[in-house]
Amino acid sequence: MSYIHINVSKNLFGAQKNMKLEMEFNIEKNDFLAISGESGSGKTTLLRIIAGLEEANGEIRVGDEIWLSNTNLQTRDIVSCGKDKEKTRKRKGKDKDKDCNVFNGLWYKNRFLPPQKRKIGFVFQDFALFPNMNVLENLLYVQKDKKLANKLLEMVGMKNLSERYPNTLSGGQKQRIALCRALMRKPEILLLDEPFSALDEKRKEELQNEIYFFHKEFNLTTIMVSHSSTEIYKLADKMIEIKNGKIIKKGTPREILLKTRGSEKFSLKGRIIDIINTDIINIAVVSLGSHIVEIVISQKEAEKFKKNDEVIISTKAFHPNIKGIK
Amino acid sequence: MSYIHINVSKNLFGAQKNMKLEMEFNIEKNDFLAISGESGSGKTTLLRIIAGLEEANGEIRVGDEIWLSNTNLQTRDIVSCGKDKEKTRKRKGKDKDKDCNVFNGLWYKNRFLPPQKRKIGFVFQDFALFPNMNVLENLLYVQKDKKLANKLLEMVGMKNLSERYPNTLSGGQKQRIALCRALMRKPEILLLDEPFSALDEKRKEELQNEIYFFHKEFNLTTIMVSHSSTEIYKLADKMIEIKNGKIIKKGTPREILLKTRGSEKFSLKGRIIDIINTDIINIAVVSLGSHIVEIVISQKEAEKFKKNDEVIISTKAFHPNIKGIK
Amino acid sequence: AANLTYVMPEIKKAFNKKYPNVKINLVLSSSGKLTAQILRGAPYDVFLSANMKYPLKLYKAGIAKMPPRIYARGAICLFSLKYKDISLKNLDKFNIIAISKPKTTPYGKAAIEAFKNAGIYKKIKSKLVFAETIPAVFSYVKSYADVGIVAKSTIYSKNIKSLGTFYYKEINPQLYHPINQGIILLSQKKVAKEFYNFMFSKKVKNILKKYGYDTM
Amino acid sequence: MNFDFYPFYLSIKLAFIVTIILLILGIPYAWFLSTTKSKIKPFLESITALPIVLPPSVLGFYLLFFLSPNAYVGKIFYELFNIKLVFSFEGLVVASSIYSFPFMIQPIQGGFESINKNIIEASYLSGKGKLITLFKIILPNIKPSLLTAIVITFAHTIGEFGVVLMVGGSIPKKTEVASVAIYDYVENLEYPKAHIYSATLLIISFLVLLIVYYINHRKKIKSGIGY
Amino acid sequence: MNFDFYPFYLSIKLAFIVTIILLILGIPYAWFLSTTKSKIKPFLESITALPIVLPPSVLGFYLLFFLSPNAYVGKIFYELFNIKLVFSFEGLVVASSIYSFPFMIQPIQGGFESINKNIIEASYLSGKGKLITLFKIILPNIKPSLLTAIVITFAHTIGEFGVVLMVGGSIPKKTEVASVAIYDYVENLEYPKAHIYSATLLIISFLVLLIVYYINHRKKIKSGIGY
Ligand SMILES: Nc1ncnc2c1ncn2[C@@H]1O[C@H](COP(=O)(O)OP(=O)(O)OP(=O)(O)O)[C@@H](O)[C@H]1O
Ligand SMILES: Nc1ncnc2c1ncn2[C@@H]1O[C@H](COP(=O)(O)OP(=O)(O)OP(=O)(O)O)[C@@H](O)[C@H]1O
Ligand SMILES: [Mg+2]
Ligand SMILES: [Mg+2]
Repeated sequence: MSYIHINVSKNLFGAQKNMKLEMEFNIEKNDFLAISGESGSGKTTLLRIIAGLEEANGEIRVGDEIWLSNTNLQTRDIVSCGKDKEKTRKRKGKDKDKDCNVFNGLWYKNRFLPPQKRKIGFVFQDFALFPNMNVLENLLYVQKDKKLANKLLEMVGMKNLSERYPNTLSGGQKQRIALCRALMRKPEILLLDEPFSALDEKRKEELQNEIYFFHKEFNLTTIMVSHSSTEIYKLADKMIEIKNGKIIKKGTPREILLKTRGSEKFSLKGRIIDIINTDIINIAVVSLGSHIVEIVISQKEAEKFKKNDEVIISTKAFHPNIKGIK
Repeated sequence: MSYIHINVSKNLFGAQKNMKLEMEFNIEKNDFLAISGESGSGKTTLLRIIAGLEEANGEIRVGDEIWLSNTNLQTRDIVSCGKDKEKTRKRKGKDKDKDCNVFNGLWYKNRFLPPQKRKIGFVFQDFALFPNMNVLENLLYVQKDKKLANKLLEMVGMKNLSERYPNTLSGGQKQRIALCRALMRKPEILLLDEPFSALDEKRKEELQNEIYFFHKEFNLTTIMVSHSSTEIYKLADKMIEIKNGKIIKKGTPREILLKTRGSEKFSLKGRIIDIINTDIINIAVVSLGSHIVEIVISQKEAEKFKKNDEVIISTKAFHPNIKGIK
Repeated sequence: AANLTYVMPEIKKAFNKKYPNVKINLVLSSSGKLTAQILRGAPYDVFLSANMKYPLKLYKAGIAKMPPRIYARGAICLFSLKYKDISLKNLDKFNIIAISKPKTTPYGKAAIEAFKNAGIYKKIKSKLVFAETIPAVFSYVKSYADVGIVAKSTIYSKNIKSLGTFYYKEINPQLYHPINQGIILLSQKKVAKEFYNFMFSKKVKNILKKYGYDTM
Repeated sequence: MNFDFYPFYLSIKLAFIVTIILLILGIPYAWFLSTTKSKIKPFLESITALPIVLPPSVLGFYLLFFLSPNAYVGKIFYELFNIKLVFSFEGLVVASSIYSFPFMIQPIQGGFESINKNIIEASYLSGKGKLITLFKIILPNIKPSLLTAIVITFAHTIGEFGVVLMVGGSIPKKTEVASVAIYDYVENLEYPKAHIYSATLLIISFLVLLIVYYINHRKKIKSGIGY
Repeated sequence: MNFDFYPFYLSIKLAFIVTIILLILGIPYAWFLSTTKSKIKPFLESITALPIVLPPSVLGFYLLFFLSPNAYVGKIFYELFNIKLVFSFEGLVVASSIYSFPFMIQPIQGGFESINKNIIEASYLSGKGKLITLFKIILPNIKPSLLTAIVITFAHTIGEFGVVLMVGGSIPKKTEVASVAIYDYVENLEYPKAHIYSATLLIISFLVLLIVYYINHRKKIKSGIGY
């Protein structure tokens, strides 16, 4: 039995008329699952359903706790739910026990564990810091553990800012505090919604390492929404890609992301962003992800390619040279 | 004379105690200037000063308009500013004419053009959509030009969502609307604060192209805060890198970003994220920006390298093979 | 003054019988308020008060040409909805006794005088609750007070029937100073004068008597 | 029983006019209070709340002094506009406006202070000046506070009584508003009539409020705000 | 001149107790109103505003009946707690609480409706239940509205007069609050005394408000909220 079992559905307003989010998947303990997919495909909503912030139909089971159970009952099961239970949907937040409710005219068996009882840390896409508390207070609100708070602040390079109020922080600084706050709860499950989007590359890399460390150290099960393949490959063991509320790819990052897999050639997909013609040579400036390289090309090639062409760059040599930097 | 001249200073709370933002630079008409720098270095603040949302000392001149002039007067200049002008700082927002004020005990000559008179489009890091208006109304608020609004919505793939309210949009959807709203003003100067951070890579690329097109088509002068070198190289003609409120690099993206410039070897900096040992071969998985490649390495190399090492990948061949994709 | 609330409509009717074309507006309010208003130019023609203090003040302020005159003398009586057997003597048996404020209303002042002169004030002092006006005393009695001291005139009003059965007992007039009610003419309008004079006519005197006022 | 509807008409007219006037005066003043960084802000805020602290009749008494044509303020009005501010409907409007001022200011100021400053900046950067920003962005986004201010002011002006009685003098068809009429019936021991008038006042007010709240409820569901 | 400070003491005590009681009752009720999606919400909102619509003396008149131990409500109180709700300080507290109820509810509800829902969710996900979230996150973040509610309720209870006069019976040292005392002086044409008492009431209230606003002002500057 998997650690987390998720099978949920919910009607959303999608970009193309109405869209139904429908997902079923399992997560093992200590997995690092990445979720990618285009904007508006339902990533944030999925995290929110898992956290219990959003209503949904279906089931979420974590370990042997039922977090959500909202399954359509057969007519014969209704017996135990009197007519007077019609309003139990409102009470959902409180009742752990078996209950029934009506949703879209159908009867449902109902269990719902409120968010505050789910052992999760959540980093919101828009941070959601408490404006009435300074940075340190934001962390200590979760748990009165000053040592941990200071350690986390140190880790994200914000020790000096612990007395500042969120309103006076920059975007990236807010994001880092949001991350710290989620970790303060020492959660079993960590939900990250694009946790590095507002950070510069150096800081991003540092934090990714720290998150990975945390994930391992505290045996977390982590679910991260991310748009960056490197990030995903680097951190995640599993990934799903979603589109219009449905899972379209499922597997390990290697399976999904590695485009050169199996090829013996070292090759990279890139895009020409400039072609410079000097008197002597022609240079193609090619973007490879976040890298930009200049490649000397022949006159013939210079005529063939134009800006914005997608290209594959490879070498015939079997062994590309790989050299350590100090 | 440059189109835009900026020479401003402002005291900020930095990450390390107090930090003074001090910058002087020029922008030519139709330049696309990128600003990069680590989190909290003052990028957003700079844009806000240019937009007139934040007070600062110094000067901003655009074309032949003075947007901000707040320079310390010599004692002999004070003559024209009576004691009763002590409070003119409060009136700054209104007065276009020469005025005087006291700041930190010194007299300043004061001109301040209010934000609404500056011909700029601004995409906020946190979007700042109007929650009381739906998507279309958000755009039409800026200008009653339904045709342009629909064109922009089409361009960002959100035509179907034009009647939705911001509260019901996903992060990336909000960001796209914020971009459209900034363009609705047909600004002369476009200020973008990490305008693609919440977007998936496909959408990001599409929008980058559109922005570039807009920039050219409407002869905009654009200033973009960005963390991504590719983005910067692709879009910008000039860039500055800032740190602790000061400019530390200034130049073209080629000068600053191209790390292999001048080298005849094709080489890329990367980081080993995994080393896989099979019975037969050893494979290093290397992250090169947003790319991930597998490179077969020798047993000896496999022993030498470990995860997280920074490496340079290069080939001895003079010409890497470059091949078009369809 | 508020105690005139019940008698005025009838006087108005009588006046209109004599002068059918004159329209009278009754403004019923506390004397203090009305005095303040008149001092500030309220467009009132005739002011009837429950005592002489307020009209005198107006006269001294030069608002009126003629000094005020007494048009009636009021009397007070004990009033209850629950207890038949009420008198000053057994007043200390009750828990709550409502009177109008002695400071601002002549009827309340008279009540205190009567208590003192009857030698029961000390005993009942702690049982007193104070109403703003005479009608409020009725409200108090209707809700929770056992006994109230009210203007005798109100007992004769027809509206009092809305309270159901009630009991009352007059208080010996010797126990308090007479409650002189003053009238003062404020404007020089002909009708105002006519009304002012009408207040001293036989007819009005009869009406006032009917309502338990003493007229000279 | 003859039922006179006129006092109700006067009450509603008064409440309506006062609410409008206070909206017009209150919005800029509340905006000023919420944005000023001046040290005198707490003073102004405290003074603003003071009219409620005095008992209405007492306030009415002082207003009577200040507004009567013998006094300075009343004189100016009288000479400039030929309006007497005591014992007239205009007087009621001025007096009620003064008394209800804090009820309008405070909730609006509260709303202004909790609005997200970013959307105001975004409006300026959309090329809109302060006035358009106020009407199109700021006020719609503080609707709960605005509604509170309007409802409290309206309801309170309907129920107000001490000030009105003092300054207005309950002249039928002119200053005898419903609250004064009901008070008179109670004073007159005409309880059944008082009950009927009270019930009428309550029902009318209830319906007005219900309509306001219902429209608000519908709008909110539509825009997804607050859910 | 003999100056009696007792009525002021009673006024402030009354306003203080009423404000506390209404805070305790008002916060959950306002929270319920602001979160319910039920269709009866507009009804409840309208009913909540009704106590202000009746003239205070008239409301006082009705309360006098409902609260007296002869009547249902008063009886329950009397039998359960042995508290008489008319002609007693406790009665003033109950009556004023009823009258001032809308002044407390409405601003708080307005605040609740404009709070950013994200921070509430963030609090739940920090493992905190509804109660802690309410006190540590929600209330501190609607401070301007809360302040409005408290100030209006407090000031209004100080100035309240019709209800208090009717239900209390202006018994010295028990129910004769400052507003009633001042009213009596005005009634009695003792203007100089009325002026002094009014001035005292205004000054005390002004100081109380000034302290509240000043503390609020300082805090706000510190946290950078609202600037
Ligand atoms: N309102 C404010 N008051 C005081 N200091 C502020 C305020 N806003 C930002 N700062 C501080 O000024 C510095 C620069 O902030 P800014 O928002 O310009 O950074 P940034 O370069 O945009 O960073 P990021 O990439 O994280 O968005 C930061 O250290 C920040 O803490
Ligand atoms: N409160 C809401 N009510 C109705 N529809 C919503 C609501 N919030 C989001 N949606 C819609 O549901 C869809 C999925 O939204 P979601 O926020 O999950 O997207 P996402 O995958 O996180 O996108 P992004 O990468 O842009 O953040 C979107 O089309 C969005 O418009
Ligand atoms: Mg999202
Ligand atoms: Mg920034």
